[in-house]
Amino acid sequence: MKLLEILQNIDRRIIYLILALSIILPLLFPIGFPVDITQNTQDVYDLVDKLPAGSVVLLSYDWDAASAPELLPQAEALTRHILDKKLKLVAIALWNQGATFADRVHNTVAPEVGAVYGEDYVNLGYRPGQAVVLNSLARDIHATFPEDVARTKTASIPMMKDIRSIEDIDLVISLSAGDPGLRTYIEQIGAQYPVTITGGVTAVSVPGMLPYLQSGDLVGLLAGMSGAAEYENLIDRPGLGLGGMDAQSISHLVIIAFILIGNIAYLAGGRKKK
Amino acid sequence: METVGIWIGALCTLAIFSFLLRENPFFRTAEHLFIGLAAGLGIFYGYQTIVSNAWTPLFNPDPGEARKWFLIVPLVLGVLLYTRFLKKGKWISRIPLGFLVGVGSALAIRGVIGASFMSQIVATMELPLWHTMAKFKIDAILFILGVIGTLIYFFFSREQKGPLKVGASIGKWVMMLAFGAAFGNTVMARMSLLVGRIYFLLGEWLHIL
Amino acid sequence: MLEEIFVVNRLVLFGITVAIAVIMLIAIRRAKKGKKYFIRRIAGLEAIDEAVGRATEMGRPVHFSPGIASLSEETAAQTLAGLAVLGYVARLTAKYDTDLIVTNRMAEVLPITEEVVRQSYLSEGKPENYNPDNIIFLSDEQFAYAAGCMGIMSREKVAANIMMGAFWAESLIFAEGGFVAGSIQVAGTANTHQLPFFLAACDYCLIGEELFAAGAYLSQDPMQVASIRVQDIGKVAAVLLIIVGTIASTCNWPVIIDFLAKFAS
Amino acid sequence: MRREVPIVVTFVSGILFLLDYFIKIPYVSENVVGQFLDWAIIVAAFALILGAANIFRIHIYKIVKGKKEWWNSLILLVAMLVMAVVPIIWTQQNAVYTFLFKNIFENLNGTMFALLAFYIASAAYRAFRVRTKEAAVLLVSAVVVMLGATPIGAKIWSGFPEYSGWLQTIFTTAGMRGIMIGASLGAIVTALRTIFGIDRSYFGGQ
Repeated sequence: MKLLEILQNIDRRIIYLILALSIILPLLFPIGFPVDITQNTQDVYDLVDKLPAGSVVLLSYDWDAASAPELLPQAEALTRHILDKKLKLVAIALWNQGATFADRVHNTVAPEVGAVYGEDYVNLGYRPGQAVVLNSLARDIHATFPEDVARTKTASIPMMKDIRSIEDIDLVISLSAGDPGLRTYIEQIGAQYPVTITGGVTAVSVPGMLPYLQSGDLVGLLAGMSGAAEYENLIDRPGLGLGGMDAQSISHLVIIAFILIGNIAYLAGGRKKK
Repeated sequence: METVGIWIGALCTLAIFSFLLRENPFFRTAEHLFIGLAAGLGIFYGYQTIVSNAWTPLFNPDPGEARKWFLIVPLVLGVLLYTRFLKKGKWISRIPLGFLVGVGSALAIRGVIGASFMSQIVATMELPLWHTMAKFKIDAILFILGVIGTLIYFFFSREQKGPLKVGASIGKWVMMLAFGAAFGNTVMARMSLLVGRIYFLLGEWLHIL
Repeated sequence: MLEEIFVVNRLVLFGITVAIAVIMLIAIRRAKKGKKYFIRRIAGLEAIDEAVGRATEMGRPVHFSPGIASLSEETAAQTLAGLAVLGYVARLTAKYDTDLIVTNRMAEVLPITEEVVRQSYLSEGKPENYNPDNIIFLSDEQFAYAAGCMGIMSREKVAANIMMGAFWAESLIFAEGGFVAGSIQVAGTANTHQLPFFLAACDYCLIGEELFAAGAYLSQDPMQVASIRVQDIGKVAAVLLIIVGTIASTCNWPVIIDFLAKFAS
Repeated sequence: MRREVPIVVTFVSGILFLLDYFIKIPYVSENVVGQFLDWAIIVAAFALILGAANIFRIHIYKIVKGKKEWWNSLILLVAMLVMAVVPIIWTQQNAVYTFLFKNIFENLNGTMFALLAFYIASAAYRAFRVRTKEAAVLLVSAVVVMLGATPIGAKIWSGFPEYSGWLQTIFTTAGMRGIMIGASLGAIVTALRTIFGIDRSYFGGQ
């Protein structure tokens, strides 16, 4: 009974410490668990991979700094794949911080694959209005985004000459941490226009997206950090996502252990009467 | 400059983490700083949009572009939003607000009715009863019962008795399984955030990674 | 002919929208004229009775939070439902002479919570027991509010912790704080992503629309009651459609699916 | 007048956008609707600044009155001003803006939510109990999904990813779909109430 009592009364700070260690140690001493590719990630990869060179992809940054550990690696992996395949990339944002992250991803990836701003990719930035923005850009991208983030006229950007409305876009990818985001794209763009919609979300949002996957309104889905890790595997460029997976494994075990310990003590200690 | 930035970042991170021990002045200052910066971003993007989407096409159109006179309307509407700070003219701010809310409500219906309502019903009824969706032959039956049960759980116009009670009970257990999965996913998401923070502290700041 | 006026593939959706609008307008009109629509009592309200009862037995206070949303966001409906539940809780605490502490995060919600609680005490005939000092505005910052609540729960040894409204990330902090203080916890929110934590840490939890139904049941506001009725009709239609459609699909009878593919896609 | 005008504006703009989706209205669908969308973006931009204006008002008041910890309000306002003015003058690619965003803003925002990892850990240990049958089912399903989602789960038992996938494909999807259909009806009803001017909570309960 002594052990049970101790187990029942571990200090909050010790719990915090154990959790921190369960993430720090695997980062310091990587174990290298193999990452399996799930079908949803494979579907996203195939969609991008099968597009012929010169096709236009709209990549929407619908997240903030709080979700960067999950969605930044996804954005990097996708951008690398898109530019590598010589597709045209149009980045926009439905969350205002997204526009800054788009710049950052472009600055990292573009020089490596030799992509040129204005010819291969462009960052049109953020506009407020949520669903309004999507309906507006579907009709006329140039009127919705008259300037890019550097205040160059959209009309004067070479690649944008032929990209004027949703008809000119071959694939929509929304990386989203909530609303407005992937769901807004499915409801406002997918329901109205024939373009295929795919995306990546934080793990929290995954359950809410599953019905759309089953109904076919959404094709493929990257799920949080593990989705990013799988995509990095597929394009053969290990990055932040893969690096974090060992820590994920161990910290999950720790959480499960906490639930078990708490409940064993609870059940053995006699449940309190209701 | 980069080192300075990383040190500032580390201090910010630690100030927020200090909340774990107790609420304290450092945390409060950091929280205020955060709200200030976020509000600043809002001002910037609001301004940027007004200039690029309204002011320039109205007052400085490119040579060869037609001047878009109509854009005077949203500019006026936008300014009217600020009458809410007046004592007397407060109600005027409800006119532009009404415009936004009207358009927003209509777009909400347009979006929801197709993809989130009808399409979800159709995708359920398309399934034949005897059909393997993931693993077993009875998957489709379980699935359809799950959807119907959940709907019955949220049916409030009758007492839950007889078949309604059975249906609601199926719905309840299916939702518990669903929320369990949601729980697991949320743990994953939060751990990812912590991984991100520890990457920053140990890698970029202390260089031990 | 049809093609010239209507977007043909959305014809059924148009019909549904019109039907919902018409039924809703009729239902609201009738409710305003005094028609009583039946809404069943949500089981969670019994859990609230039990929680307040236990607090009374132990002679310790009840804590109530109406969520952290304001009244001018999309989530305002949840706050309103939470306030309706607050009225119910306050009537119970007035009846049993138990202390009730209400914390607020939104300054604009504060006067409304004060009014709701005062009215409840008045209707129970105990206006003198209403203590305005127990309706507390903590902070408009999310985590500062959460920290303040935790402090109150442990200092005042709250015996029942009732949380009804829109909650976000702080739900976890609350639920744990209440559990550690040894309270019975009843929660309710329509923010689906927070429900798992409430379900795991609370004794009873109103799931999603149950919160709205509880609010409508308690307030008997014609607009809310009528809306619940309209949604229920919609749900019955959805269930029937699924059943008929599934039978048709199983029998390889594609008429319905083909019809919907043509007029509702 | 004060009551009617806003309600009429809401009704007209709402009905117009709703009908435009279902009916081809000559001239209006091609020209007016697109125009209104452009307008809405601009008004939304003003509304974005409105939020900041509100914060500005509250904190100016705190500073002027010398309220408790007024210096925090001062820090807030300075941060707000710098974060707004710098990119307005030099665009978001300016070095000062990037510095503030990357080093201060991102770290504050990221850490705020990373706190939750710790809270989950401590709640897992102290609060998540199999108090009811419902909670038991929920926690078992949670554990299966957690093990299914991480590489280590597959190492322990190859069934974890499989059953986690099955659980999510069937039950999570079914449950979420039921909730989604119900919530959609709720959203439609709420939106219709707003358009018809029956529900005025958007105007601050007046």
